[in-house]
Amino acid sequence: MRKGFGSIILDVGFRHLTPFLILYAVYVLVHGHYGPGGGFQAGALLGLAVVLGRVVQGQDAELGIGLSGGLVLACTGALIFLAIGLASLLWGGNFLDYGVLPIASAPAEARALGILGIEAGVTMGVMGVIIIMFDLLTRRGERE
Amino acid sequence: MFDGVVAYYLTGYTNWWLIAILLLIGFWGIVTQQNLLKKVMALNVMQVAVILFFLNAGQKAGTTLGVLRASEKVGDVSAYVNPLPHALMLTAIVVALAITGVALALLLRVYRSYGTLEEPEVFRRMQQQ
Amino acid sequence: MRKASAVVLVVIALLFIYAALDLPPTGDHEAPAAVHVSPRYIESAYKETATQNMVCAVLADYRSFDTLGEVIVIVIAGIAIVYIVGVSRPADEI
Amino acid sequence: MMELIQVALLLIQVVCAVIALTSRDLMVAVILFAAFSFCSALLFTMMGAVDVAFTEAIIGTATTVFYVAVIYRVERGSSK
Amino acid sequence: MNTEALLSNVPLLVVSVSAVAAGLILLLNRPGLSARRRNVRDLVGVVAALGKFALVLTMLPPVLAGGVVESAPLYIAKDIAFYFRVDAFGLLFALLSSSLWVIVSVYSLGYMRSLRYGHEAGFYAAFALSLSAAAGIAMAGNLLTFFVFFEILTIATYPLIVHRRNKEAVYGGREYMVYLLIAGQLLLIAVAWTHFLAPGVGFTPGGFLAETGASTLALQVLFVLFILGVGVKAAIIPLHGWLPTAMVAPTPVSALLHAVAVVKAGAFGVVRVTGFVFGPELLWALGAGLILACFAAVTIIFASLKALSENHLKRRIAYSTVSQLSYIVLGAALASPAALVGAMFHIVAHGYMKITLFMCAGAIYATAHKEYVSQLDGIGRKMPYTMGAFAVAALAITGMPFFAGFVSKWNLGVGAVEAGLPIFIAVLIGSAVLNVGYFFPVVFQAYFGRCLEPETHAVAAAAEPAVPAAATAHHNHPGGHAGQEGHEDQGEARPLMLYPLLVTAAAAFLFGVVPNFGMHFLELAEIAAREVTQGGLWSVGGGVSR
Amino acid sequence: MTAHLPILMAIIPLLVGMAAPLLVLLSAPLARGVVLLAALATLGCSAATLIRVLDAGRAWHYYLAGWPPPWGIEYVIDPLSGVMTTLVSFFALAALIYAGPYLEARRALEKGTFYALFLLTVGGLMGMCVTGDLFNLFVFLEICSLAAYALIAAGGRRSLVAALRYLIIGSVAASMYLLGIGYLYVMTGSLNMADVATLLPPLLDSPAGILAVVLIAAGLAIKVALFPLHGWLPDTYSYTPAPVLGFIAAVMTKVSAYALYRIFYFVAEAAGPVSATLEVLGWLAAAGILFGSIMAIAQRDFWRMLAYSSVGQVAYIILGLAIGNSLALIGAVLHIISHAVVKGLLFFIAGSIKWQTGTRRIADFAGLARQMPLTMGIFLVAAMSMIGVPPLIGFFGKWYLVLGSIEAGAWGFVAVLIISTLLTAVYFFRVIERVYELDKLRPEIEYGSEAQGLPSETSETAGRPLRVRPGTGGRLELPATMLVPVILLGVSVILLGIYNELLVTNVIQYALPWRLP
Repeated sequence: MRKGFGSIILDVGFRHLTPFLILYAVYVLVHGHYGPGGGFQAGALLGLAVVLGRVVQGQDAELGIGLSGGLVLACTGALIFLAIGLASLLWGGNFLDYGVLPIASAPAEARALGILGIEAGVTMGVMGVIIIMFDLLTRRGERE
Repeated sequence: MFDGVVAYYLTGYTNWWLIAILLLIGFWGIVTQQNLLKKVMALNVMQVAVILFFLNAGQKAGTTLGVLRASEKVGDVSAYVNPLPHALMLTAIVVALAITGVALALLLRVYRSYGTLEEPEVFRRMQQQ
Repeated sequence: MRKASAVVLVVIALLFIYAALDLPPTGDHEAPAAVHVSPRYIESAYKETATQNMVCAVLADYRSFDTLGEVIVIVIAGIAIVYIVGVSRPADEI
Repeated sequence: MMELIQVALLLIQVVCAVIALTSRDLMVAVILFAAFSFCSALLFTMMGAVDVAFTEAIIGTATTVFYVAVIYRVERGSSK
Repeated sequence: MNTEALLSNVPLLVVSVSAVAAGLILLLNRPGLSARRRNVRDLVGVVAALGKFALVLTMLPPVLAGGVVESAPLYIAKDIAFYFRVDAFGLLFALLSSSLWVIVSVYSLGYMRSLRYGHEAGFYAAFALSLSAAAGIAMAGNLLTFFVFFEILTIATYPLIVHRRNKEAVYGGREYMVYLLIAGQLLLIAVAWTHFLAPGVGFTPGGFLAETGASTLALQVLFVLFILGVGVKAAIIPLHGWLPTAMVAPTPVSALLHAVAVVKAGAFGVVRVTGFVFGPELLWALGAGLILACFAAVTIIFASLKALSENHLKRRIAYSTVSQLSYIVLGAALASPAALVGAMFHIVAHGYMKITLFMCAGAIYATAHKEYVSQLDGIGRKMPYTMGAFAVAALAITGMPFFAGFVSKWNLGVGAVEAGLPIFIAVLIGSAVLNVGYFFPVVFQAYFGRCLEPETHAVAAAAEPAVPAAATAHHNHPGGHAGQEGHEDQGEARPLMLYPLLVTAAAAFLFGVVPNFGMHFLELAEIAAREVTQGGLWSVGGGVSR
Repeated sequence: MTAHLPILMAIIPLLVGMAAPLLVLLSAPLARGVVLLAALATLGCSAATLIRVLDAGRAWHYYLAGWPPPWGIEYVIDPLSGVMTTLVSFFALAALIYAGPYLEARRALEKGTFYALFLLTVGGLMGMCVTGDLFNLFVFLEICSLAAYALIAAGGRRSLVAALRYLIIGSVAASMYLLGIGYLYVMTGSLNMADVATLLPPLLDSPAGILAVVLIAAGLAIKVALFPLHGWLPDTYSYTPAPVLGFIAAVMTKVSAYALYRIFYFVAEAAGPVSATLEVLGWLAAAGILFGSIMAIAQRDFWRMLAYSSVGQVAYIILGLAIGNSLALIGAVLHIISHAVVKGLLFFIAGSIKWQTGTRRIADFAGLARQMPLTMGIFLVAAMSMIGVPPLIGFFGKWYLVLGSIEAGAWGFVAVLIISTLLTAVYFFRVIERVYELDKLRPEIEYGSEAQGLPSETSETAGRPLRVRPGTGGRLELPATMLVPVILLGVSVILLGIYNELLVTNVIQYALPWRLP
């Protein structure tokens, strides 16, 4: 996708579409507690938003996330998840036992927040991976 | 539409049967297709069949999706679908995506190395080198 | 060969279909899967996790470790693709 | 009624899968596979698994994009 | 049994001394070693041999007093101890192997330095390891321990056999491995099966399988497995194929294979199996005793005939070994008290006699580069001491009175009568005649070569006058260091080779006159035989008569 | 923190694996240090857990996220899983040390992704060993498989095809396993192993139960590379980079065999269709033992020979499971350990040979004993253990298997075990002869005489010139970092053999299913 499908209409369309896409992704993430959706879907949407940018504007449009950027994003996402799990060890619970985290008054509330936290981690991870996958699968490679 | 035993089996078991057939189509594709990309695709079909199997197991007739209505604090077991298979299958589906991604990456490099995706041809060219 | 594999496939299909008769019918409220473990999720997911979406509660709390595995699998896929495609290395090495 | 729709969708899936796996043009295969994936998402919804359906819809898109990306890089034909 | 068990770590030490020596030798080795460090490396083996011999000797008094030395340092498998139990019979073999190791290690220094084969460190290390295994076999107190050392011995001798690394050596090595690995696996089944029938039972004088209540058929199959397992090492006739092929090895190795370690371990194993696992009674109740005795008799005669037709000196001695070993098997099969004494003593006697013969052959090869009997014309004039020792050993092997071979053969004969099968005496006599037939031409040719053809036994007998001369020469030897230089000019073997073989020749004579000299071999054999037969005389006719 | 040892030993590799690509952006040596430290910590955690479990005398249940078992996921560490995790983490450490020189000249990105994938494989295997949940087992199976596919693909262009084929076959296997779990779930409504074990017995003897058992068995048998389903193994093992291969060959198939053991004996209680399936597996294993050994003899490539040897040796474990009495199960577990140690060692040695001389054909091995005496000495020990020479560890695995077969009256299996030992000896002695140049005809040596003093040792240094890889500075032996794991494993082959009884009575004894005495 070195060149992209860029035309003025697509370009403008993309510019106007992307904020809504990102907004929707955040909504999906946050609304996961109350309806269908969650971290994975949000991450995939965000990733696809970037991919859309690549398709429209060509691969030179890095949009701030290159190969190592994607990798860092993906690993950080997973690390957030793990860190939240390990944090509950510090407060005396078992691994991933968010109920003990001192972030809300009731254990159930703490659990809800914990779920949100790890969903955020999942979002980052999935977003990074989708970008990496698209970038590398479309990268032009020479015969070996 | 149907009555009695026939209806019982058709409504209760057709899903299981078709899922089994879908699974076997995937398996057949992996065994007989020579194009590596199609093998990966057949693998996807198989994985979807397994996912369908679990989700079908979680169905309960006349229930609604697994989100509590805002008014309820304690769910009614007979009113909501079994959420466990859904959670499991979310994991399985993501695993399937991961596998597909890695498979496609390998596929791409196999193509760059051997110039073809037909398995017998790849083997032939491997022998030549 | 092709015929033989087709025959084998049909036999396996018949086995699956026969074995399926042993399973509870679709939509059965009395199926083991519907009565054994899952009722707790439906009944007390909100009480225990303050989350209305019980799938989300199961996914990210009751079985959050599976989800951790899921995230790790997908990140592995990313790292693996970088390792396979993104890193250039000599063509033949072991 | 719901059961019949499920059965119909499953049948469509079976047909899609068979055609996708036997077509000679990989692009055709991918497009049919996208249809297959869409049917799956519909079916998941009917089975009450909206979350899974949502995910499948997104993943179906992503997978299709990846497949197309790869097919751009390789030859489209398939021996069978 | 009123034997007294003495707990001690000596057996473990005995085994580990040579294993540690093997490790040290390998560690001290590196390419381009200076002469001094080479000497240090080579001395390790000799020192270890002496140390080991001393350690074994310390166990002699308690065992002679009717006790056993026991040691069970650890469990080697579930419910099975790694168990050493040094009884009279085990000590006999341990004494034999450790005393001969001292001699052979000195000899091999001389031999290996004469013939530059290279890879000496590996050679000495494998040698030491083999001796470790032999000592382990001698002192093993149960079947699994026995098996462990039996297999170590197989593997440790392989590098020795292929040491020369030419085609014959490698083929010989392959054949050796094929025979012995298959045998080892059969023995493994037998050991495992026995463990299943009688869990955790060690060697018991008089056998322990009779009490297990296993069916006759099962016991018969088990016996066949055991005999196939240990019989390959003992070279009973259909299983002997590897032994002549393995003659390609350097001579100290042949000496080791034949006199000390491998085949002796096999023969030792046969006695252990018949006397301490099955027991004489069960052996004959199964009908196995007679069959085994017949196989032994056939082996004795057939191998002697083969030896007659061999021209290669070492191969001739090798067939002699095949024949002589079956004396031990015969004694074990007859299983009457005297036969067992004969069999056990023959392990010792044959050890000393055969090692002398091999060392002589090696000395001839290393000094004069002669391998074939037909090349030996007149060599006795060049190497009088060597050939003298050869003559002594040959005489001893034929069973001449006042030589070691006689003691064992006499006892075997008595044993055959005791068992009610005097027919086997004929086998002993026939074999003695054949022994004369294949050894004395060699001696005769060596001293009177070119003058006479070694065709008939009568002529061979005429060579006997040479023997006392050689024997006297030996008796002069302790004070005869000064004369050594002169002999070397005339082509006598290097002192490092000569002294050992003179010592063993002297021993072959000495044990004929005073069988209990020094190490009480005959007494040990008698104690062991008494234990096995439980003081009673068992006859083919019916049961034990005490 | 000791209360969380079971989870720490699975999480530390995952955590550091995820952090490795980030750490490597900071500093590559730092990343290596942290990674090695993590492997060490994992080993420490699993050893400590094992000791604690043995002291307590009962399994250690750890509830993840604090939810009790049928609803949440639990970790169960009993002596068997403790042994497996210790084994896995030990090999992880050894392979990471061994991998040092391989990675020296690589770009940072490759180093980081390598460490990540490697540690994630380790984490996946650890999770598989300790989990008490059927679905969680699947997830961790996929974690370790997926990371392993990528690692395998780094061995050159042939390895790409091998990896892709392994990926497809492996994913089919995982899908079959998942479907089997699905059947169990539909029949019992639970995914927890202990819970399923209590619910399953009355339901098992039905068509669906049989199908579930067969699917799980087939899925895991593919992962174990049991005879007719072994197709992926030889190619994969032939083209994988050595440090990875040493690890994968050592533990990956073993952990799958362990999963099979756990599900068949602890979840499904070897009865009904399970025992019938086990019997079939037993005969397949017997065929596989012979097939693997014979194919190994036919190979000219050392790595491929070892790969086929693996096909044969892994089947020993399944044979032990199939016989199923306590002795045979001890044999199977001991053989898991013994084959892991020995095969890992052999692949490390194969990699060393390739590293040092650039060859992997047996025909080119002449003179290696002069070039790398220490490594080849250890190779001898490993080969002897593989053949089954006492008192090395390899013998005792076979010893218990033979005892178990005799107890079960399965004389056919006894014969197979014996024949396989001989075949193993054939293919290893072929290599040994080559390595020590026994099959090369040498000119007859001149007789020396004493007059020239001691004979020189020219014959030990003459012969074909040594082939040394450029850049090793003419060093004969390996770099120390590669030699250390090799020596470590070589010593453990001997020590484990001599002290195997301690292992059996103190650990493996307690790893048998509860219904056995």
